Formats: sequence, C-alpha cells, structure tokens
Amino acid sequence: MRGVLGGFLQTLKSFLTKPVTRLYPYEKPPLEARFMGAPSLLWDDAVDEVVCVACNICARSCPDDCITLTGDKYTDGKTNKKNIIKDYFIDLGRCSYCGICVEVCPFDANEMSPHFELSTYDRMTLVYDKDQLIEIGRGVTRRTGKPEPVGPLPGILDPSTYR
Amino acid sequence: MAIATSIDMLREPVPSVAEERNLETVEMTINMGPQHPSTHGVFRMVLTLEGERVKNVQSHIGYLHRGAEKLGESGDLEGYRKAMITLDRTDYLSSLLNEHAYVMAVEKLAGISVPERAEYIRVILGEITRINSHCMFYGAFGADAGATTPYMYAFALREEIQQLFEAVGGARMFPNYYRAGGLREDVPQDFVRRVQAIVDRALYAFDDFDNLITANEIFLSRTRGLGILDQTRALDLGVSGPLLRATGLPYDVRRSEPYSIYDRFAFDVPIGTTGDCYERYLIRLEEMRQSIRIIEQALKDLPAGPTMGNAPKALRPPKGEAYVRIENSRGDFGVYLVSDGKSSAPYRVKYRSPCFVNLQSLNDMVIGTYIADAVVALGSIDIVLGEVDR
Amino acid sequence: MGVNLGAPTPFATAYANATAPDLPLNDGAAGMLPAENLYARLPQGIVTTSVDQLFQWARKSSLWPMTFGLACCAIEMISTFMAKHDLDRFGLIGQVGATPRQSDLMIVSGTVTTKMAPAVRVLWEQMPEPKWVISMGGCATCGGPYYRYPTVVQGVDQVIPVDVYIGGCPPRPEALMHGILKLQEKIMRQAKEGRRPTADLELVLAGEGVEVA
Amino acid sequence: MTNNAASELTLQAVPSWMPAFLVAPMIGGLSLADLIALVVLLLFVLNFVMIEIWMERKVAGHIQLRRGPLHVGPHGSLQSPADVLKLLTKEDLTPVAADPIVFPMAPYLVFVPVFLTFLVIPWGPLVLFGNFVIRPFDLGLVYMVAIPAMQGIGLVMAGWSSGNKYSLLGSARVVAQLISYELPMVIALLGVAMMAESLNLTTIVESQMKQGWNVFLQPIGFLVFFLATMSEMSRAPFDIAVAESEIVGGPFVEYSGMRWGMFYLAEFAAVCLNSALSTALFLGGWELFPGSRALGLGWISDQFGLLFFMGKMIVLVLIIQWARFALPRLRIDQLMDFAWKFLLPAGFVNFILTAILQVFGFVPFAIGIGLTLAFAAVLLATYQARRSPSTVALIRTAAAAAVPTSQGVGLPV
Repeated sequence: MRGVLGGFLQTLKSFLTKPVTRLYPYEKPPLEARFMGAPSLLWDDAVDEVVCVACNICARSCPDDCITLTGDKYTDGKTNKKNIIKDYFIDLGRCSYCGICVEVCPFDANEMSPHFELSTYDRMTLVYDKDQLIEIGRGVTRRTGKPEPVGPLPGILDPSTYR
Repeated sequence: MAIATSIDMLREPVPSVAEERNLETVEMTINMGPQHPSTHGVFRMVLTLEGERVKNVQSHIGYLHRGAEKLGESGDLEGYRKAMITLDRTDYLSSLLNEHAYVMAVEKLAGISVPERAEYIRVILGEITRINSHCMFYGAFGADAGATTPYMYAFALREEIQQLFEAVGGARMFPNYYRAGGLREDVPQDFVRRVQAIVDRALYAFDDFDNLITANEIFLSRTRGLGILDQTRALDLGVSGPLLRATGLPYDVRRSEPYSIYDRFAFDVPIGTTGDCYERYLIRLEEMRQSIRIIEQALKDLPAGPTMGNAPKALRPPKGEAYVRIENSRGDFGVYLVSDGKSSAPYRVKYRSPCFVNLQSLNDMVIGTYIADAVVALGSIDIVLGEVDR
Repeated sequence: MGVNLGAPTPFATAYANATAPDLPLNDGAAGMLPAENLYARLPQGIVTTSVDQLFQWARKSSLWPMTFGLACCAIEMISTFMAKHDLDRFGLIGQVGATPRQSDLMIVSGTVTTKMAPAVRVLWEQMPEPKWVISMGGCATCGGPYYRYPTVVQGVDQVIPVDVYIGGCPPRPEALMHGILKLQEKIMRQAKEGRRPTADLELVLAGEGVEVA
Repeated sequence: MTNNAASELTLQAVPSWMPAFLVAPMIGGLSLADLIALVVLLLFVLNFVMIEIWMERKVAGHIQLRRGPLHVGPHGSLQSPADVLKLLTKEDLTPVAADPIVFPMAPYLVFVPVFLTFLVIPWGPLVLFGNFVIRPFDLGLVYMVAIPAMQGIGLVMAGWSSGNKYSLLGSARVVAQLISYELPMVIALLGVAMMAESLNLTTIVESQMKQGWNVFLQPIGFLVFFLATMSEMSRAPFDIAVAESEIVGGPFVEYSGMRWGMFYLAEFAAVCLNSALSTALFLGGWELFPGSRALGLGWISDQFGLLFFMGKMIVLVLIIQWARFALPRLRIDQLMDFAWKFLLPAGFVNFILTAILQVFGFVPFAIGIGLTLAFAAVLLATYQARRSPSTVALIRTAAAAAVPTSQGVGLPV
C-alpha cells in the first residue's frame, strides 16, 4: 500500500513541477560550441577563396565514403597552393557526423557546422555540393582547442596524396 | 511482392477445429517481434503458449546484423579510427564505455601510453555513460511492467547527460571522442562544473526513480521471484554484468581485473541474493549510485595536463593481437584486435558482446511463466540488439 | 551531374548568436530561421477554406506514429517523444500506435537489413491509408555507415515509399521534429495537389551512387 | 417493469413550462422530449469524451514533466476534434482473416451498452430545467449492472473475429476480467440498495441526502465498487486486456479508423459513466456537501445540482486518469487474485456491516467497523511479517560488504 501511495505522491509532485519541455519550433535548442552538425567547407576571407587544396585526405578517411571531390590546377596565384577543388560533394544522408574529416584535414579547410535541420522530400537534395557546403560553413570559424599535432605525421603528408 | 510473402510462410498453422473439440488445451504459437513495443528493438520471440503460460520460447536474432566487426576492418586511411564509427553503434547505449575498451585495445597493440588526465576523463565519461544506459533500462523496464511514467523520468535525466556529451564530444549519442593515446581534444573549460551539476541532478532523479516504482507493490509482485537464474546456471551460460551479480557473485571487471585507473576508486559492487528480475533492477539502480561515487572521486582528483599521449596520428601498430575487456553497462565487453603490421586498419576486429551471451538466459527465465512475465524477463536482461547482432 | 540541388539557406550565421531572444508564438518575423519559420506558415486552427483542407488539417494535427525503432536512431526517436521534446505537443501520441492498424505515420529509425525488410513492408501494408513514412537517419535514408555491408538495405525507400528523409546519425530530436513539420507542410500541400506522389524509382536508384563527372 | 411508475416519474421530472405536445407519449411510449433528451445526451457523451481525452493527455503530460497537446488549437484544445476527424477519414480495413459479419458489428456492441446506461443516471437539477434524468427506472440499479455487462460480448466478438492471436488473447483476458469483477461490483451495490431501500437511482441519491453520503457510511463498498468498475472498463493498472507492452492492443489490434475510434470512445465513455455512477451511488449525487440540507443550504443543491454532480464526476475521472500514469500493470493471475481474494471478501464485509447498520442501528455498526479495522490491521501485520526482508536493504548491505575478487572467476569469453 505504501509503495502504491508513494507512486501517487511522486506523480503528484511531478505534476506540480515545471515541465522540462523545450518548445522546439519556437525555441532554439542550445547548441554547444562543439556540436557536430553537417560538415562544411571554410572560406578564406583574406584571399576570398576556399581554403581546401583538394588533397583528398578527408575523402579517404571518411568512414562512410560520403565525400567525393575533384581537384583542379590552381592558377590564380593568390596563395601558394598547387590545387583547388573543382567539385566537392558530401552525401549528408550517409554522413555519420563523426568529425573525422575535420580532424584529419591538414589545412583546416573544413569544420562541422551547426546545421542539423536536414529534412527533405527527396534524398538527392541531401547531397550537398561545394556551394552549399560553403554556404552552411559561412560564419563558422575553425574551433579552438583542437589537438595540436604531436610528433611527425608519417604517411599522411605524403606528396603522392596530392592530386 | 516476393519478400512480403516470406514472412507469411513463417507463420505457424492455426490448430484445427477437431483438436479444439477434444476440450484439451491447444498450444498457440505467438510471434512477438521483430516489431513489438517491448522487444527492445528488432528481437523476435516465438512463444509457444498454453493459455497464458509460456511453454517454449524460441528467439530469433539477426534483424540488425550490419557487419559492425567486418566494417571495422576496412579503410585504406585511418582504419583504426573508422572502426570506432561502427563500434559506437553496436551498443548504442554505452558508446563511450565501448570506445574505452577499443582504444585500450589499440593502445595495448601499439604500445601507447595515456596521460593521467585522459584516463580520469575517460572514467568520468564512462561512468556517466553507464548511468545513461541504466536510465534507459529503467524507463524500458517500467514500460514493460506497464508503467509509462518511468520512461519520461529517465529521459529527463538522459537529456541532461546527452547535452554534456554534446558539449564534450560534439554529438549527443556517438561523440567518437576517445582516441588511442588519449582524447580527441581536451574537455571544455566548464567540464567539472557541468559534471557536478549532472551528479546533483542525478542523485535527485534517482530518488524520484525509487519513489515512483521501486517500492510499488504491483511492481514488486510483477518482478519478484520472476526469471530466477541461479549462480551455477549463470556461470554455465557465461552470463555477466548485472545478471550475474544478481545471483550473488560479486564479479565486476572493474574490480576483478581493474583496467584503466579503476583500482584507485572506492566503490561497491552490488550483488543480489536470489537472482530475480527485481534484484537485477535494484542492482542497476544501485550501480548508478556507485557510478556517482566514482565520478565524484575522479572529479576531485582530476589532474591538469595534456589529454593526448605520444601517439602517431596515423596508426600502424606492429604485428600482434590484443584483447581487452571492460565492464560495460551490460556486462563483460571485450575487444579483440589483430594487426598485420602493414595496413592502417585492423586485420581482424571481434567484439565479445555481453548482450548476446546474456540473451541465452532468456529460455531459463521465461519458460513456465506468463506472457506478461516473458516481456518483463526480457526487459530485465536489458538487451541492445545492435550489440546482439552486431 | 544531372541532379537538381536546391538553393542553400544560410543557417550558420543565425546560429552564431548563442542565445536567441524569446520569440512569441506564431511570429514569423525577422530573426527566425527559414526552417523555424516553417511551422508559423502552417494554418493554425480551423481557418481553412475547404472541407478537404479541413480534413488535411485534421490529418496533419493527429499523426499517430508507428514507432519503428530499429537501431540507434530509435533512442533519439524515443527521446523526441519524451519529456524534453514532447511530440505530443503536435498531436503525435506515443501511447496509442502500438499497432500499424491505428497509425498514420511510420518513422523508420535505424538500419533496415534484408532480414528486416519484409517485416517493414508487411507492417507498412497493414497501415490504413492515408499513411506517411519518415526515414530517420542515415541508415534508413541510404544505408548510412553500413551501406557497404551486403545485408543492409540501401535505404528504406527500396522497400516502401518515403515522404520525408532526415539526415543525421542519429538526427537530433529537433531534426526529427523539423522533419515532422516538413511532413505536416507536405500534407497541407497535398490538400491542394491531390494524392500523394509515388516514389520515383529512378531517383531512388540515382541516390545509390552519385556519379561525379 | 413498472411502466406506469416510470412514466410518472418522467413526467414529474419534466418542468411545467414545457408544452404538452413535447411530453405526450408517442411510439413505444417515447415522447418528443425523450427523443430530444436522447440526442442531447448523445451529444453530451461525445463531447465529454473529447474533453476527457484532451484532459487525459494534458494530465499525462504534466505528470510526465512535459506539456501534452499544445499547438493544435489554443493549448491543444482542438486536438481531440482533429483526432476524430482524422479517424473518420481513415481507411476502414477489414483483414482477410477477419469474420466479415462479426468484425464490423463488434464496435457497436461495445459502445451502445455504455451509452444506454447513461439513460438511468440522475444528473441532478438545474434552474428552470428541472431534474435531469432520462429514465428513472425503479430497477435502475439492476439495469446499470445488466446493460454494461453486454460490453463483454462485443469485446469477445471483436477479439475472436479479428483473426489475430493477440486479439484472441486479449478477448480471453477481457472475459475473465469481466466475470471476476462483476461479482464484487454487484455485492458492493447491495449495500447501497439496502441503505436506500430502493433500486431507483434518484431515490438512492435522495436517501443519501437524508442519511449521509454512502462513501462515509460504507467506505469499503465505495472502494470495492470503484476498483471493480475501473477494472471493468480496463483502465490501468487493470488494463491487461489492451496491455500494449504485452499483447499490443488486445481485442482492438486489427481495428482501424472509426471502428477503432468506437472502442476508444466506449472506453472513455465508460470512464465518464462509471464516475457518474460512483457519484450518484456513493458521493451524494448532486448534493453540494454532506449535511447541507440540515444547515438550510439545500436550495443550492436543488437549483444548481447538475454542476455539483459534474464537478464530482470530473474529480473521479481525474483520479482514474492519475492512476493510469502512477502505477504499473497487474498480471492476469494477480488481477484474478485481487478480485476473488480481496475485493469479494471486502464486498461481503461491507454487505454485513451495512446490514448491521440498517437492522441494529449505529452503535453495533461502529463496533463492527472497529472490528473490521482491527482484523484488517492483523491481516496486514501478518502479511508484512511473512514478507521477506526488503530486497532494497539486502542489496544495499551486500553492496557495502562486497569485496573485490582477486582475479577473474574464469568467465568464458
């Protein structure tokens, strides 16, 4: 009898406490600084072009193989990079939002954006192209507190991986 | 459609009218799952019933077999990191605990040392994950017994914990935060304060959990004396975790073979006496409190310093094998890794999942009980199908 | 490419503000993101003009889900039904739709394997019309991290037609709610456009491998 | 049935300003006023059920730390209309395995008895309108026991004809439950009938105004009746018939659209009905508070009785809803045990005590109450003593005592 009454009292107590509900469409979720939404490409405002050099490390490191990119010879001469991306696609439907692509990028060219409202009527629209990835990355800055590279990085910076 | 008919073929034939005329009880086969409110995912039980009594139970698994181990062995670059994506999603309720086991295995394989701070943070986050997972158990178990409110209570706490995971690792469920040699990055500045807030909130919530159903007579009558598993049988089956401890054996990997820095903390291993569903429930509730004890001690001693050891960014461990076991929230979780010494991905990945082993005790628990009890007994095993099927 | 990609929308800049002001309900004014604006655009209450719209309003306001929890996403889906997010606010009641016969919406959350696919199909066929399907998360959308594994179906739309896809692994509860709001918008649009479109098989197949020239 | 008495009472209840053609009996003794009353009653039941469902979802929400329906209409008030509209336009499936005749019939057989029972409820007076009661049968108590019992047939039909094993199990459970709980309910009602010396519900309410409310005179009877009716309408914690976590939806598994809506309607109408009956039989019907007549405040109840009746009814509905979200579900054998080993003896004790009160007066009744309480205390004490020590304490002590095993106990990997 005591336990049953205890259940009644506990529910009465919670009935009288304030609900914890967050009214989503009207209230934004408090996204943490490290929240990993869709991956995005960063834009270098100083030289007004994309940071990426099309080294393909992100695509090869992606556990879901959701990144596809093609590079092009870089001819503008604004920076000393050799290549620049022509096309860059990420299938956000397949992406597992793990952040590995950001972690392995040696040029800090991408970052996980806070963009998470990824509902569509057509799953092909979840394949984001270069422009969209730059767009969702606008305003996103490279996060501080990234682990500093420790020691040599064998293998990764092999010039043969550049295209 | 061809695939649609294949499930029809699995259905048992309905007993004939002639059999019914004999006024004998006719066995009925009932197909519970793969989609049923209380099979905890895509588990399927084929119950043979005599009235309401369960005469036999046949379990079917494999509805979520998606190659977590095999996919961990692939990848031309960063293979050791890629394996963690699927590992996180095997036991999707205790992801950080499993990551701990995995990175320990990689560290053992490659001979990497881990800084103190990283070890402490791993313990803190691991114990929070344990609370998170047991919360899910609490809610689901309450729902199995027919109470809807426990779920809500449990998830109110889970939301706070997931918010912490998001702050620390960037994702609510699968932060993918541990790395061989330490952590991906240091915890945020206000980590200690936030964990302390969760500890306070959790202690408050556990009392609510207790008040709601622990002493409830209906709940007691539903779970007490049900699904008894004695110690010998449990050991024969290889059962571990709260199921084994409910039989009275204080076996906890954190104590029996202390890994990481668990030998530095004072905590109790709750054990039961009879090994019924109620004791499993109580043990899990008590374990949450013990986790809080560990977290509080670890927070007090949390040292400053680096969180990443001297690990190469692209791992290529020497040829060899490593097996590491930890106590995850369901029992003895093991990771077995083989490296061929050449590639940057493990040659072989194998997980010893406690759920899969614990699930074998289902028949011992369920046969001879009522249908309603079968659901409760299954809930007390606390399976995660991602880990059963892998 | 040959694939039509919609115009991107600027989200990130708006989220740069850590704390948003408390917005009044139904306020579609400045400061709100286009996506959040979405709900405000939907008709509130019975101010609809035709009977058809009235019925569609009823349907979108009372989407009883068949909670098809398959894997990890199921946990986030349960989270969405629970206290913090509370889908009951929109009329999605979690306690009734245990059986497909009484549900309108199937939320496929998790990896669909070849062993599970027939059951998904059967349960979808058992649901009475009108019915809708939400594919939640990467696995249900196109196989997700497991797309390489032979037992995994490359998206639930190979088995049943899907109305709304939600990316994420798993999607946040807010992302699921956003998907449901998108679905409600779609339902309201169906009041004007007639019956629901069938799945475009070519589109589905094209989703399997994006050929980049 | 005493037709004359019934029609006389009806005429008494009809206010004097009503024109004669309205109250003149037509076909089957039904007057136009009766027909209007029926329609009004049906509308009332349907609307009350919608409000009740909304209320339940709100109550559930706030108990569970959330908000409940919020965005469909102000505070979700249009949620139930939306649900009904949707159910109306939903496809009406009849499974292949289902019986084509019985399957569509079952929902009506479940809803109609519940609705019919509303006929005898004495709702109480309201200014100008007189006393609201559609048919004040002299055998009202028998009627209200007999008619809802027909529900069981409908549920069995639903469960059997669906061609689904879950629904078959559910309907088997329903039958067992209905048969078991009918008995304590009737026994509890015997005490009520004895106190009022009548089977007419209006008379019972009026007698309570004279003698005091039955809930104070026979609290055991009230408890037995309330719990038994709660079980009869399959409400938690007695909802084994629809137990969602075990047999998915019981007899209603295969029903869709408005057919299922009828079951849902019947369930919530039954909650309303049983709250109304409990109010009329035990809580003094439309009286404001016990003893108001002695204080000279009887006129309030005579003028606005309907409102008080509704108020009491809603409080009971809330309690029933509260129980649903506070308690786990019983198992079938425990449910049967509860009916036969607790409610039935308790009903008999109440019967005997009431008989003592009626025959021997208040003093022996008080002694009887005292004896019963003492006996109950002894029973409870022995029950507590027989129970093993609390497992909670056991786990706590074991936790403190547990020592680390030196090395693993050799678990197979």
